[in-house]
Amino acid sequence: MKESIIVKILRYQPEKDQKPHWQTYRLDVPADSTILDILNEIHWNHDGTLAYRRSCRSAICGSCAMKVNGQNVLACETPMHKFRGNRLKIEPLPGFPIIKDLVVDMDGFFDKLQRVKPYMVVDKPIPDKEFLQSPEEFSRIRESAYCILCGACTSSCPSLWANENYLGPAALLKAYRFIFDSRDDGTDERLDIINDRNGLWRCHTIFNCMEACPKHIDITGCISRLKNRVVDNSL
Amino acid sequence: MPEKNYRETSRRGGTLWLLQRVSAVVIFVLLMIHYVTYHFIGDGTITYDKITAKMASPWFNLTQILFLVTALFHGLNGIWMVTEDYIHQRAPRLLLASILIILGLLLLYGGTSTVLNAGYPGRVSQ
Amino acid sequence: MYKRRKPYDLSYTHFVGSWAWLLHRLSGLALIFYLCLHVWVIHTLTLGPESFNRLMAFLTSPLFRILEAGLWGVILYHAFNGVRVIVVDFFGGSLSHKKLFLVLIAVAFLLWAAGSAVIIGHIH
Amino acid sequence: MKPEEARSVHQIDAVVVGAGLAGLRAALELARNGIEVAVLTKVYPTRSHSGAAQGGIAAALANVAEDSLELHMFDTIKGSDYLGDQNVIELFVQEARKTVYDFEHMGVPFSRTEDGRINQRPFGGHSSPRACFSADITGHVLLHTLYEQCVRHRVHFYNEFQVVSLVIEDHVSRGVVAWDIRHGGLHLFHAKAVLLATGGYGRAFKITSNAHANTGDSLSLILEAGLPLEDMEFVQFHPTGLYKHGILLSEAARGEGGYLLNGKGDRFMATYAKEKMELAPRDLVSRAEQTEINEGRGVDGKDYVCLDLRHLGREKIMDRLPQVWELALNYLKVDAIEAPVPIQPTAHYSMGGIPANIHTEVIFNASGDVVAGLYTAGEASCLSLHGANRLGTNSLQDAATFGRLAGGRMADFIRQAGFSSLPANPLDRARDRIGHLISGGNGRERHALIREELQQNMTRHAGVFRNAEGLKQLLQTVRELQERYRNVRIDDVNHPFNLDLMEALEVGHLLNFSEVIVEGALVRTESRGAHFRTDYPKRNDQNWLAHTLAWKTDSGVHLNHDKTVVIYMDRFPPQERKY
Repeated sequence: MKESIIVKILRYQPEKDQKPHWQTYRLDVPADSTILDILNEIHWNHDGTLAYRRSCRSAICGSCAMKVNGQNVLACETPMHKFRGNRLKIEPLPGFPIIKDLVVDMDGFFDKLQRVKPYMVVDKPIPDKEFLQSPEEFSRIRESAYCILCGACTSSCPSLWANENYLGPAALLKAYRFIFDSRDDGTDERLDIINDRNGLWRCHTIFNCMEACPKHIDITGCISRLKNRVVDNSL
Repeated sequence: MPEKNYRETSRRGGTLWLLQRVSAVVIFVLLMIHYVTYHFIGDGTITYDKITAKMASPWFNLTQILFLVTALFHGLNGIWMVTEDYIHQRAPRLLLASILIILGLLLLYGGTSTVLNAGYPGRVSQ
Repeated sequence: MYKRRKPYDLSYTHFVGSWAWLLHRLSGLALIFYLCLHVWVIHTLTLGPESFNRLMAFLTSPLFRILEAGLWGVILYHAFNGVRVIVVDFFGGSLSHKKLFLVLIAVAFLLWAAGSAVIIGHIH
Repeated sequence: MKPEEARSVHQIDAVVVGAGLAGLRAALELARNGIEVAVLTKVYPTRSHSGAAQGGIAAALANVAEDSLELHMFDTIKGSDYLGDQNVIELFVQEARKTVYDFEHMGVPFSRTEDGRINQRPFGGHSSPRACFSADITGHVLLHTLYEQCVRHRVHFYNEFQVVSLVIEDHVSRGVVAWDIRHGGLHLFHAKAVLLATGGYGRAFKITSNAHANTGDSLSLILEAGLPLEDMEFVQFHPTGLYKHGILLSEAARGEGGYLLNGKGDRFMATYAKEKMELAPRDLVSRAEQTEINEGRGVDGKDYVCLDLRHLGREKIMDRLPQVWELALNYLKVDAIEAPVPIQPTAHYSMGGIPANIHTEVIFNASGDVVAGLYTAGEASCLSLHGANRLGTNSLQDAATFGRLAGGRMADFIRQAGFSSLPANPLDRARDRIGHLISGGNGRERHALIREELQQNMTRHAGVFRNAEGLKQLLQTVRELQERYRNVRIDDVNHPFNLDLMEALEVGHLLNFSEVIVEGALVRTESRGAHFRTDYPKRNDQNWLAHTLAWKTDSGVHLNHDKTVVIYMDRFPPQERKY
């Protein structure tokens, strides 16, 4: 069963456009199409010049985050029927520079991630087998390990829009992932890094990140725990 | 690997964040008391005599000054937090911080002097 | 590369959290402005009863009573959303922040209605 | 800029193509050895499809039940239907534990037992709970942890670089040529050692669990370089692909106790594998499902059966299988807590690939002569660890372990080798290919349509069940599509982020090696592991206990079955495979 839809896409072709502009496509697609299915349909059968990122199409690789009808989603897991009226408005992630069409520059995003020492630091001797960690200790970091680095959260944050140097929710969540890992020895240094004008304190509990997160991670909760940890440490 | 330094080291963030919340709680309590006593009990008119009568109590004055201090801090720090989001250069930030501090001191002086001077009926000419 | 410069993306659908935050900021700015006025007005106490009472008579006119009811609303919003922020920050309320918002704003609304009734009732 | 000149030439000790588990693990090993290494990836490292692996990574840690290396080895050999090289399998099981502990020390968040050790769950074909896991995101956490460690060890990442040709002359690897997707333009990487770790090629099929990026690029490039591929006819179909989408529902769903139901509501696996039931190996379960569907016992007479998790209860589903639950809900609107989930077999894993010896060195003939400086690991490779069928959770282990070993081997090689000289015009091939696609000429064909046709035909004729007639027809189709591909014209003629160009290149690769898959399947007149011929339903050890090597020549595919399988006759002689 097919349905007619109207799709507006923010296009930007660096070799000919001064700035982005809207282009409208009208097409018939199966009723159970996802946003990615629709982009593929346009790209494969109508307009090969459309550029976007995609890979796994099962919501785990994090390539296809974009803004659809006013909110950041993963195109691959979002059915068009999430939005009423068969009208779609698709834009690249806000807050990031546009490379082409729906493809944004993620370098700054990954760069910020690297600022928080996103790897386990171990000072203690390495055992022959595994480090022991209780199920409770594991469950503290489990949710934060689900992050797929799609950028939907950081891009949705008004603090980032206002200040491009803000670390953003994804990097803070990554810091959380290690700070609350019972095996890690780099906590103090990491806390010191995020205790910064462009770090923790730009989070104003706006919750856009949690609305955008395709993995439904309690990002704001994690950041709040980080704030308390920093304050506890300095008291 | 691109090495851009995003850091603007300032360890005041946590202190200001915590004080903003502590002051909020203080203000919440004082303000509710203030509203009940001034606006909801009685006929709603506020006169010189009523106020100066209350100001005879040093305890009352203390709460008024506490309220003034916390509210000024909370409000001006609030402005500071908002502008920190949008103003990123050092110079305008310093300027703004100075303005906020001077404004705070002026208001603190004005408010405190009101409370202290108006609190003694003897000083008021009949 | 095209770099977009927007300090706030108005087209980003507003969710409960971002509305709450936006209104919190706006109400906060309004309140600090009011606080300045308030300190200035109360300062007339030092000028003696006549000028103070004259000013008070002016400020208790019906128009100002209505403004006062509005002020009471702004204060309640800022205060009760502030409670929500504190619950999120210190009591693990992040997952129930929307419910919290509804409940607290409902309470604030009731208080506003009751308070405003008293304030408007003072109009003679 | 015109593609005629290279945008830049990089000279670097080691180049790793592909940033999945194998590629990153090798890069990390190289970096730990102090070797400068460049990782080229079509996507971003954390977007690689290793991250989609859910269930676990196999290692006989014996943390929750008794286990041994011998048992892991036997399970893998039996799973491979005796086509796996037993010396490789032996090395694999020996190194597996070290690989897992090393991961744990790097910070991988594993699910834990009550006493704080790495938790393990049962998996298809394994006779002991051997799958070390992290909820149902095992691949994801391994991939991210490796990326983190690579960042820490200053690995040079070239993100969104698509390799367009290999520079190999006189059986010596000299580097690779890659297209910078983001800016456009060719880059020449002159390297002492190159690792090909580009993963699988599930995108040759219509119903597949694989990502859009899984187009087996390096396999096609190997063929072009005049080198052979091995055992390409063995493609694993995973039993639990989400109906119509093919998206993978982890085998962990069955490991945790999920049932498979046919249209009548029966647990049909009782007919096919009485003892192991749902936990029989994947080839067997997929065939069972397909048989149920073909014989009209699919649900509502349609082409699917169901995965039933309801009896596990909400708590267990949400704790152990949250991703499975969410995928079913998002794509099929089925709440797995309350209803069975429609599933069908989906193309999942390629056992075959680039032939390599036990040291991950690429070989170019049946006697095992190596291409100097060229290595391969992970799904792209065929060390013949998995033989004719892979066991679940052995793939993450394969990629990680042989990635690690490849890195070490490359480091040793690099220390004693110099840079081999480049040929006169190393860019020619890449430049021609891209120039041809971008200028287009008078072509009218759309690559997407060609790919679609290829995928549908591959799924139909080279899927779970195969026969001579279908395969011959398919071969014809593939050749016709190859003809049509010559006239492909792309819409986008600009250089920055040209998705159209990327996809056109990929379709060319798919067509290139699909012919090898089909030809290999047609010639192998037996059924073994994942390769099932309805016209030859029995395994035939007498004639076919041998690896397939396949070259592309001007006159078509050239096959050779001289490469023997390494079997320890005294320990693991071939026997009938029953579960």
